[in-house]
Amino acid sequence: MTQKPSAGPVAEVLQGRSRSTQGMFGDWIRSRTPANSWPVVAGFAVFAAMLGLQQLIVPGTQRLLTSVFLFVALAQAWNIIGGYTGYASFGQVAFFGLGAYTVAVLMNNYHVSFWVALPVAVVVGVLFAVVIGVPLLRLRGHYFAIATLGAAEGAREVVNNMTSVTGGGGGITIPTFGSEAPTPYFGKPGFYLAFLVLAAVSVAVAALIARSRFGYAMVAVHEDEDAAGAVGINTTVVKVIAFAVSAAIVACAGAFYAFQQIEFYPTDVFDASFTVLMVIMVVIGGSGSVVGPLAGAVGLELLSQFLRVNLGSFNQLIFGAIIVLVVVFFPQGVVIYLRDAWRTRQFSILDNVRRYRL
Amino acid sequence: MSQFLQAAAYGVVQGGLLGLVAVGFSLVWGIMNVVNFSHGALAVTGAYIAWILNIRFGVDPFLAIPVVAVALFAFGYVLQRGLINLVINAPIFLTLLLTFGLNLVILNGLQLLFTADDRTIDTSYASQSFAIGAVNVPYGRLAACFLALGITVALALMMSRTRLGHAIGATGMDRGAARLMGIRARHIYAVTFGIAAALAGVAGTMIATVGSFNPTTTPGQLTLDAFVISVLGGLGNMYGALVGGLVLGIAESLGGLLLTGTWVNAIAMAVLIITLVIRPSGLIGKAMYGGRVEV
Amino acid sequence: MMQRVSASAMVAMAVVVAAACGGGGTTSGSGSSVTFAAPVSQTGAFGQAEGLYTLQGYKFCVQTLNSKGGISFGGQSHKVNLVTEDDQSVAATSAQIVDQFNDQGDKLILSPYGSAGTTAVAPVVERNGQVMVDSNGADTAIFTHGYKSTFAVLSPSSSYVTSIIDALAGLSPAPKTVAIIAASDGFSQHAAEQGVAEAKAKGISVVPSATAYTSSTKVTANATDVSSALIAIKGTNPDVIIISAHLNEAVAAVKQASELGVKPKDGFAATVAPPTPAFISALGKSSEGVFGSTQWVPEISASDTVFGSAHEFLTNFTNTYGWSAQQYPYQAADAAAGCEALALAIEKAGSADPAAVRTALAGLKADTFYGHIEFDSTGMNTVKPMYVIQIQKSAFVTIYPSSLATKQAIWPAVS
Amino acid sequence: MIAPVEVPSAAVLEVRHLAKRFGGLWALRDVSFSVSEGEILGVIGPNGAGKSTLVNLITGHLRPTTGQVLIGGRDVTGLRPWVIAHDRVARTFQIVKPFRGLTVRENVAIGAMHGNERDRSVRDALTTADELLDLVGIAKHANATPTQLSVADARRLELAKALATRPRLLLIDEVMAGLRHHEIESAVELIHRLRDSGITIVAVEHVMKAIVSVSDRILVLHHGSILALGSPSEVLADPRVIEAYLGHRYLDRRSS
Repeated sequence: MTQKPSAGPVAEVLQGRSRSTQGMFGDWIRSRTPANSWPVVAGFAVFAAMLGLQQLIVPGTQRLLTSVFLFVALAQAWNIIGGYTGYASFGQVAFFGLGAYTVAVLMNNYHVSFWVALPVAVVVGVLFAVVIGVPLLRLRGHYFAIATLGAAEGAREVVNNMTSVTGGGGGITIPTFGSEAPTPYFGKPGFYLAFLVLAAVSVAVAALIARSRFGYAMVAVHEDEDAAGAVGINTTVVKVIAFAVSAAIVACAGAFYAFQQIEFYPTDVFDASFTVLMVIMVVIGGSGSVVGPLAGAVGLELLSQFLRVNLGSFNQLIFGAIIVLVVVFFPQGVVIYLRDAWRTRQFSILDNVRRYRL
Repeated sequence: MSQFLQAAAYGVVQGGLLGLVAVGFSLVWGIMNVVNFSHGALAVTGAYIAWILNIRFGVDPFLAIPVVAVALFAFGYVLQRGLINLVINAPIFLTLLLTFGLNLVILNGLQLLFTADDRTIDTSYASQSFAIGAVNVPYGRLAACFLALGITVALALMMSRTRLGHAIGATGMDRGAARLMGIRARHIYAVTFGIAAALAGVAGTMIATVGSFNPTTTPGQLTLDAFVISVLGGLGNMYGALVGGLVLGIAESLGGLLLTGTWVNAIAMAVLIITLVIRPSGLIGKAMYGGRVEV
Repeated sequence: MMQRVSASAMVAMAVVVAAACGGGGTTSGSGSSVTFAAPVSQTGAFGQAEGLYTLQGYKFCVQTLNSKGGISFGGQSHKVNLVTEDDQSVAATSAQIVDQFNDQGDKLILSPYGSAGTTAVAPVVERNGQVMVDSNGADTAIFTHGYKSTFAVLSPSSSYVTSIIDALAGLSPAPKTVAIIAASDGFSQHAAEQGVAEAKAKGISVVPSATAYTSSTKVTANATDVSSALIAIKGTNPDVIIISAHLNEAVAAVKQASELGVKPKDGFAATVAPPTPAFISALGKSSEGVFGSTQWVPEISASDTVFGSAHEFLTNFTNTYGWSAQQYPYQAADAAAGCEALALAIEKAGSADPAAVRTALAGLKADTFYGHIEFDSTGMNTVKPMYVIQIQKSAFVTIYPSSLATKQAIWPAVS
Repeated sequence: MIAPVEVPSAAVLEVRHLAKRFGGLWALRDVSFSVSEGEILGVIGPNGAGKSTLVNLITGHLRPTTGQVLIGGRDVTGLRPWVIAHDRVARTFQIVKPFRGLTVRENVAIGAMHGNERDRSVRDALTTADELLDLVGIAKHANATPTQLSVADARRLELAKALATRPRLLLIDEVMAGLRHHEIESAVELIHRLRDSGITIVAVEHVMKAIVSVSDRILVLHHGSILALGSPSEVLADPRVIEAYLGHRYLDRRSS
């Protein structure tokens, strides 16, 4: 009764023509369909503009833009695990702190050069992500958020109590003066470049991942893990890798931040408000897209700096009020609102509010 | 040995107070799936109201509780009806951001009104304690512990025995279906948030009576405690907050005895993470509440 | 109208970028005025509290200097212009602000409130060739990195607990045992460390052990629950419990001590907290009799041309900002002294050039309303002593050194 | 019971004494059968008979309480869903589970990318997706989002997504429920074409008419255990099936 498979059209489709078999990385390069390569061009244009801007900036803004670049990198990193994969981590600051302390301990206690300490910091971040990721990524939604928040608070307390190695509550200092500086201090222009490159790399990584096979796997895990498993996606591996990639970027940012700050305490680099700011920037910008977190980071950081400089003791109150208004008027995120509005030509904010109200 | 008993006793009464802080937060989260970042700020608002009543009119904090509860209920009702209802259908983390913005507004508003100094409601009895053998039990925290128990039982009874309770529960389970049954979801959500705000206010009053509070650091600490305890105890069960509070209180108190004081935070987080890994929906929570969320 | 909202959002973004780059306050004028620049905490944990008192101290000093014609050097008198920016009580933001001040040409820096902020700013000042007078950052760690451009007018953290021990040793009956609860931050740990050494020197034993402050009686900085430390002390019944920490821990310790039945035989003492109005408002009656070490008391005899005597400073300051004479924030006095030191150095150097001001500060020896200001090679003012006050009927009463004591200490203080 | 026929090459799917208990309720009790290559096995039974539980146990979405599942002779009991999927086993879900954030075309492409013989690149996967959308007849919705599809089209998307992983065994969980008459016709015709291309199919339905016309053999589940297993005609004639499934009146009318 059983027949040999006939050579009908269906069989031909299902067997699939022989296709190139490079590894996963192979298709990362060819994965972007030529149609939408304008974001790549736009990306390089912005990068070049920022480079040029460095020479002729108004005094006082070099350090401001450096912190904008820092938050662009952090927002993109959070977007990879929170936006694409849908696992909103409240513990990313753990990797930031661990990256910072790895560099500080290596440079201060063991006199290691920054360029050696940086990759070690990234490895430490990734290892911690895998160690806490495997058990915690079984949790979902708010439970995952609170568990990772707990991991971050735990990491801070461990660093806080390892007084002999990390100086604990007394803080730690990276030697940057005279002979005993393992690596000459970059100075303001140096850190401007460092964080600009870090921001560009994190945007590039997010963009590459978005269109790659791995990117689709992350979105599948986000939408429905059972369906993802049914089509052959190893959901555990996808989640842990996304968590580790995000951790790597955040740890790298922490390492540069530590070298820039020179002296800091555990509460500075494990400050939960870093994580909250990352979440706000991604969600208000528009999570699950590349431009969303970018716009969210640049917009919010400039806004908070503007308010801080000009409004003195009212600045945080106004900042809070603005967040409330933006969330109410653009629940799906500003960038996604603009994109949909552009596509459907309906710019009305009121309809947007009505769509989400109870 | 007496140190062990003292630590355990203090852990229990501290746990009761922590349970009181968390019960409102757990209600809002369980029913409306809203993580209320401004829970701590609402509690401190309640504390300031009780403090003013005490300073200006000499009202005892326990007598001020009804006034604080009514004021916070109204404030909570308006917040939900006017603001949070606008984003209920948005992705879950939007309500988190909205309440984060709200927290900044309330927190900075209080700071500008009352300066950032630490305040307390000075009562003759709150910090006194009676001794059973070598163990001292403080009156203030003990009263807060009983209040927490009373409120949790009342809340559980209200949820299971009254029409309002069923309406809240139904709306929490399935908003669409509840509306088909004629339940005015907007009103019910606003009432639920109002109750939670009132509970936060009562907790704030107790915190002010047994300890001190300020508008800048206390709100964040209370919200974090409420978040940890609600998850530890588990959602969807009215007694979850109380159980979570007691477990956390005792763990921190005994932990503080065995290791130095600075390990207390790490212990609390370790207890939380271990519980979640073993029972992903909390000690006595219902599984349904854990997984129904996505960004 | 709504339709245009998103378009205007774009315009707003552009405006924000431009304005944020402008930076607040006026750029430093040349010639006629001298600019003092200070990151201050107007929001966050210190906002509307210690940060506010520091800002008031700086403003009061600049007002007073300008009312006397400003600073005279190079044959002219120059008005002083104070530029401040809110650091949201975040150390990293303080560092960013001082860097931005440098970009705007402001080289004369007054420190933010607190050791954390000052620690973060010190390396920035060093690298930019600015010069900073530290008014409220006492942690000795700041001065161990060989920085040449930071000068602290206030006594270092090492003297906070030692002054209490010395005051206690002078009482009758002098306490034989003390327990020390110390917060985990560097400032509190260093202070406790020196305190234990001083206690040993004065023959006072530390319970439950000399190093307890690093283990069983060590608590997290700014914690509001110190029950674990108190339980560790329970049963050793010390004569005095000393809290080397900040406001939160001191308030929690006093309240929770009665809850846990841990009563010191004679009384409580604490660093930083008791001489601030917030301590009294937080504890009410149970703040009575508590000892506190403070940087400044109005009873000191020194006086100067800017503020006059200590008492004159107190009356003028409290009238300007509405404080009561009995409950004044000593942080404002520290701030005013820091600003005055900078002004004196500029007059001594005869120019506002940071290098000249730095050498002038290094060699400065001045008697002011704040006491004697002189800096050692690392920039610390080890000459000025600390004083100890006791809270009596909700007022700060100076009781140590005895030469300045206005009233006898009520001892034992525990009611 | 019909002993599993030992065919020379191991059966594509073999289930031995499979059982699943949820608390006190036995959803499936001691089920054993095997499916040989190129065969279409229909599985039928009233709601709650354990049909979906059976599918979930085979594809690893549920762990069996007792019993074994063998794919091509290899024991895959208790393995994770994606491991089994890589053994060229694909499935559709009774309640459709599309990736809502993506377009219909991207949904199918994900199957191609991550199925067992992967299309190396996204672009290849997208071209395979287009071909499969043609095959199942929803090519015109390629750029729509799954939520905009009709019930029938959403089921076709599920099918296309499963096919994209190039299965040799396909489990279809109620693809034809709720379809109109002519839609059932085209669905049956499509399933036959899939079988002709070499895919072994287990079709779970509760629409009797659909199952009879598509299956080579039919397995009837009742309260978690096998009531009957045989050719459509045998099963339809079996009094136990009629009595349990179609009720006495149908039995009496037939016999009178």
